Amino acid sequence: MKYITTVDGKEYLIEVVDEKHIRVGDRLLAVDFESVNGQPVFSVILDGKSYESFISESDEGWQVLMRGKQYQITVEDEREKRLRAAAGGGVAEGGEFNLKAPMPGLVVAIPVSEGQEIKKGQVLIILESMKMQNELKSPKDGIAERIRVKAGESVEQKQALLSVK
Amino acid sequence: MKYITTVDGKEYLIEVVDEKHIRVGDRLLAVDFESVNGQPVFSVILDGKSYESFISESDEGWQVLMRGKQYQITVEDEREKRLRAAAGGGVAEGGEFNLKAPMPGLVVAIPVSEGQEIKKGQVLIILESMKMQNELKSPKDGIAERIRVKAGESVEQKQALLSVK
Amino acid sequence: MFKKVLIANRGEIAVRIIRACRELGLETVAVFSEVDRNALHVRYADEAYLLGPAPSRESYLRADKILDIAKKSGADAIHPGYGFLAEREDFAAKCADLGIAFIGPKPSSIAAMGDKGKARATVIKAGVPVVPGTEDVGNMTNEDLLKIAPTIGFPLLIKATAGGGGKGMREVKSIGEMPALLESARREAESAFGDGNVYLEKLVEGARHIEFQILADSHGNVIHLGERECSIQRRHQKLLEEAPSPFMDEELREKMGSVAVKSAQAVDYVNAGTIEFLVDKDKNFYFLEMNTRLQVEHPITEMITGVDIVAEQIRIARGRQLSYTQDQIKFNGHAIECRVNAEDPFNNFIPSTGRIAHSLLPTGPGVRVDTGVYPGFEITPYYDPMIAKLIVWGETRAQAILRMRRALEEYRIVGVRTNIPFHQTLMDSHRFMGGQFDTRFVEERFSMDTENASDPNVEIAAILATLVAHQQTERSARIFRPNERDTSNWKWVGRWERMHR
Amino acid sequence: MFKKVLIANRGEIAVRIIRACRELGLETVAVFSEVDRNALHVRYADEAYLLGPAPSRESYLRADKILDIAKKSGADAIHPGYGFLAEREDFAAKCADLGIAFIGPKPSSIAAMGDKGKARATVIKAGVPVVPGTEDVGNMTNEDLLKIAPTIGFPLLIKATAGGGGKGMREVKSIGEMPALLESARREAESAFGDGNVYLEKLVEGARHIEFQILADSHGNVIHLGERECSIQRRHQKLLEEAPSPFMDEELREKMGSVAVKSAQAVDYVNAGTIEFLVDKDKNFYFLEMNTRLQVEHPITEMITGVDIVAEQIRIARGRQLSYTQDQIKFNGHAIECRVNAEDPFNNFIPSTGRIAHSLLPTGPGVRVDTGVYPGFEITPYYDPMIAKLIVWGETRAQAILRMRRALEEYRIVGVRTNIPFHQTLMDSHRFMGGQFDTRFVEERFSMDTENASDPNVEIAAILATLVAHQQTERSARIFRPNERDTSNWKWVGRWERMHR
Repeated sequence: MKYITTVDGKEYLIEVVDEKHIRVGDRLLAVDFESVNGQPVFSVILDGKSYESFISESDEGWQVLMRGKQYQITVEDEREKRLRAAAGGGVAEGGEFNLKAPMPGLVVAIPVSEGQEIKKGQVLIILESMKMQNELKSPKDGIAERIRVKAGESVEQKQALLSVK
Repeated sequence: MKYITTVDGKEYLIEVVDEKHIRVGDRLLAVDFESVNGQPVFSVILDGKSYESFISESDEGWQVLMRGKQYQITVEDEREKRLRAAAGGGVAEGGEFNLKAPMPGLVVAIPVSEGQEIKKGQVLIILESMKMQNELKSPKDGIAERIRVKAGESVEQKQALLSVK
Repeated sequence: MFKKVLIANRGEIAVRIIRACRELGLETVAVFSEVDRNALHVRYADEAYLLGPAPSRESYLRADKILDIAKKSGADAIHPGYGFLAEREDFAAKCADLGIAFIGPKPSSIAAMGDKGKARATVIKAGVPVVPGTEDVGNMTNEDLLKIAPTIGFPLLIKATAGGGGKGMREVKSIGEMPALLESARREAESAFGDGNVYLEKLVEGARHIEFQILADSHGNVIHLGERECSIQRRHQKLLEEAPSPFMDEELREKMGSVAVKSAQAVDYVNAGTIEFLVDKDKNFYFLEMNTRLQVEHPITEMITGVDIVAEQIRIARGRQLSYTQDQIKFNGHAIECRVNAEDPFNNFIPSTGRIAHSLLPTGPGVRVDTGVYPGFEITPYYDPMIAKLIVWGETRAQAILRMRRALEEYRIVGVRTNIPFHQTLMDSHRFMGGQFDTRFVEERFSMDTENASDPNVEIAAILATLVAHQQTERSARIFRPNERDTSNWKWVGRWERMHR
Repeated sequence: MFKKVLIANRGEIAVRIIRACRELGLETVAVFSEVDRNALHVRYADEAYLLGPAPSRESYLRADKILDIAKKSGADAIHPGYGFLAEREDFAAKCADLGIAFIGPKPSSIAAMGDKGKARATVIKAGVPVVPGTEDVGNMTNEDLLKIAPTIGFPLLIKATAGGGGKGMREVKSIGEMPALLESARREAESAFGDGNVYLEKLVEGARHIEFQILADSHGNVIHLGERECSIQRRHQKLLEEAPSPFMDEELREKMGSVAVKSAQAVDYVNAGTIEFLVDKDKNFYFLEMNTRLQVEHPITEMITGVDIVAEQIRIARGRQLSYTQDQIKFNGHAIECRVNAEDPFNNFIPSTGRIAHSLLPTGPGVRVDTGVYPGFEITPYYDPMIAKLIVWGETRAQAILRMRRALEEYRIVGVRTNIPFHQTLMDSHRFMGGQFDTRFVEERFSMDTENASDPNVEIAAILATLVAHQQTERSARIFRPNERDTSNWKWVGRWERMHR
């Protein structure tokens, strides 16, 4: 199986040859790949070099945490890549921003109201979690819409809070 | 549910009253009982006192390991107790001893042969495991029978090795 | 002499105190909230009692319930740890009323140092230098503060009078932004301490935060155990501490140490306490505040002095003399502590909650971990995000940094995000290695962004992600051929579950 | 100066060595057998190479393969750890031939000390007292030995000439039982070392086993780091070590220390080594043997001296001078090490294997754990049963014992049986606390049997067993009502699996 793997805009062609070999570009590498104790922690020995990494999947692709650094990676097989190219390529930019609670917590204040004009960086909601007040800011200019929570309310992680259109 | 629990010949009458209470003899105790992380490690708070213990089941009943001591315990409900009493009581004594491998290993030597008379404490098999040679001895006098392994053979844990009748 | 100690706290510090008690042959009583039933301090204590629901004010802040439990269990001493009730004069006073030894200072010392305004006034009288700021005690209105601000000069800090740990603290660059910041500081202080009073303090630029550990017994002996460097902060929260400070010299240590001792004496201090100073680049130092309790970062002092500070606290509370004179305190080597918080350093340090699925502690020579969590334990949003302290000792600062690097790399926590990568990046920072930093360093001159261009591990990361993605694809393909039970039972059941839920 | 170190070992000692290398900025190469793919040393090293199947002689004893891997990976140094190839003269010599630095002594020193007969002869020449025994070198027949035995006197010990760690050692009380014991000693020695030669030694009664740690550089400097008390043994296997020895006084330490240094000098020793002595109740001491390698119990010496012995080994192998002179070695406090073995102390200490399901390490002040295992790792029957070393430091011996008690109580390992309860019982023993023991103590005057009559925890144990039994009964009753999915998914799948297998 061949994959096109992208990190920070740079593409790597990686072919999984068999259980013990991969090809990166035109180099064939011996690979010994294990998950540690059924956890999303992976130990890999690549031509004798030993690496260990925490790997998780998110909406944006794969996150690889290794030796104190985090890499945001997309992996596509050839078919997916062709399909995406046919569809015109590129992820939709702009559009609506849906603020979700990044952690469970208590809504302390909502310093904006529906229909209000919002500047990029403006505080939308103050959420208290682990004794800290966290200011959740808007990543874009727009209009505040669909405020779904009230001050004093407890929210779950990933709960929709409001939108900026 | 009422239980008769025996440790070293001493009986305790223990009633599980409900999820939060037990009665030991005639004392009612508040109990908060949890397994730790789904493991056979149990945390119990008994009228405020906190205990933690590793508990496993064996052929002879329950083994409770707590604060560096191990207790061998049998737990019977009233019906079981009555049945055992009706059956004449007491566990069968004497009889045949079936030597099973206490751990995986390599049979180094079998210094006895079938039909041979065995004294209590006599070495039946020498088993090598973890770089140590372990002498497996007979707990009783008798005759060696059904030797199922040969020197040089690898054995699994609990594999039947031989019997003393 | 008391025999049974109630620990009015949770987490790693409760575990730390239970350990000290156990090593001294004292019985221990834990208290816990509903979400902490399986916490380590409950498992390790001799006795454990439920306080109430998860929120602190319904559990760990319920002084009344805690005192009831002390009476019920026969505890004749209480150790408050840090946070929660540790610096509450009324709680210490109630303990005294009930004949329970409070393992900490006298209520009057807590009162004198607890209100930051009063504390400043007290030490000024004793001749200790302070940062310029509002000298008035509490209850100042926003109008008062806005009027005084220009006389102190900008930038300045709004600080909670009842404060600590950076809560209710705001930095003000100009008068224009001050009203909004006063609002938010008061709101946070109110929520954290039940007291919205704030005061102003000049912001000393390029300053280091250096503190001195004090021990004082009830026989009038006061000693200091040297300094801790605490300038590595983010949002006024300490992230890393080290001892000794790379900025310190013997002369300054002696001068600041004796001022620290003098500050403690000014309030008749007994037990362990910490005097915090700001030190500017010219080595002028200013009293900042006194923490009248055990400090989070006490272990680094223990590592370089060999003094068990919690054991010494208990000794003092039992009315005994200090085990050491000032002359007997010798400093050996260098210690660093990294606070491991459940937060995502790649995502603006937002708190992370969840169940710890797997954990592997760094161990070996010169490494100590103080923690209250373990695999299977749930990190909830109710309390402080600090889940562990990783402490190392080395013969020199360079050796300690190298050791911390290898310990951070070994530490695995799966289930919540942690700031371990932040500490790893910090350990690789040339400025940190060179000791060139102040309290603004992390926020202003430090970045988690890595330059991938020169990073040889980018390709490795790409390969790893590809292997995991490939494995996932293979697995989902196999789900539809369940008869091929070619893998372990466990995996098979896992697949079965995925199919049927 | 080498830059990449191959660690020709596994388990906790491989991890220990990797840590030292990493802290010195050296690259590391691990080697592993098929069952050790997921071992910690493989996970922590920079590189890792498969040696072969599980049995040692097909993996960790394959000197040829290890040297090939060194060449392939570009490793320019090899650390052998202890056991396996650590005391093999031929291996050290081959490293030298290939230009690979062997982090250990010269082949000639290994040879001189490795054969116990030669070693005795060598140190006798240097004026060091030895235990009376056969002076002849190897190859003695059973007839020879049976003839000489009465001249040495009973009880005596049969020992393997190539031996170490109590393997191939037998105690003989009378001439009658000697032939059978010679047989079994030779068999075990043959199996452990590939050499069935044995010799005889008088058994010193009431003896303590005390050893001195030596460091020697290639510039002729030789120092000792004081003694370790190793009398707590079972079947000649050390179980617990402490430093300093409670039996030692300053005068004896100086005398034995200088004899230890002399013994090392007698074989031109370079690198770390240990001189083992027997000391009788009148403080007469006899040279027993020299271990020409890093010792399992080296951490207790590190704890009381602050010297990182593995780092010092590497420094020496790089041709540098020792970091310390004898005068700079100061002893501070007391350290104890408990060897945690996978064996059942309640069932004649039989080895226990299995997968570590859960583990909770003791941490906090003064505690160090050196281990190579973690939750999810499988303990196999192929290697040594030691899975961890628990080391504590205290200001005094009493404090160290109390700390060890609390650390042992905190330590949880689920999945294999361990001898932790043995150590707990030992820590409660009055004789141990009083320092009144010799090498026979564990076997002759110590018992795991508890007197339940006076044990307040019997009733608690009964209650706990009842609660678990009750829970099990309730659960099995519920299996037949699977529609009530009232518990977690995970539990439900577990039950589903039980029903269908």
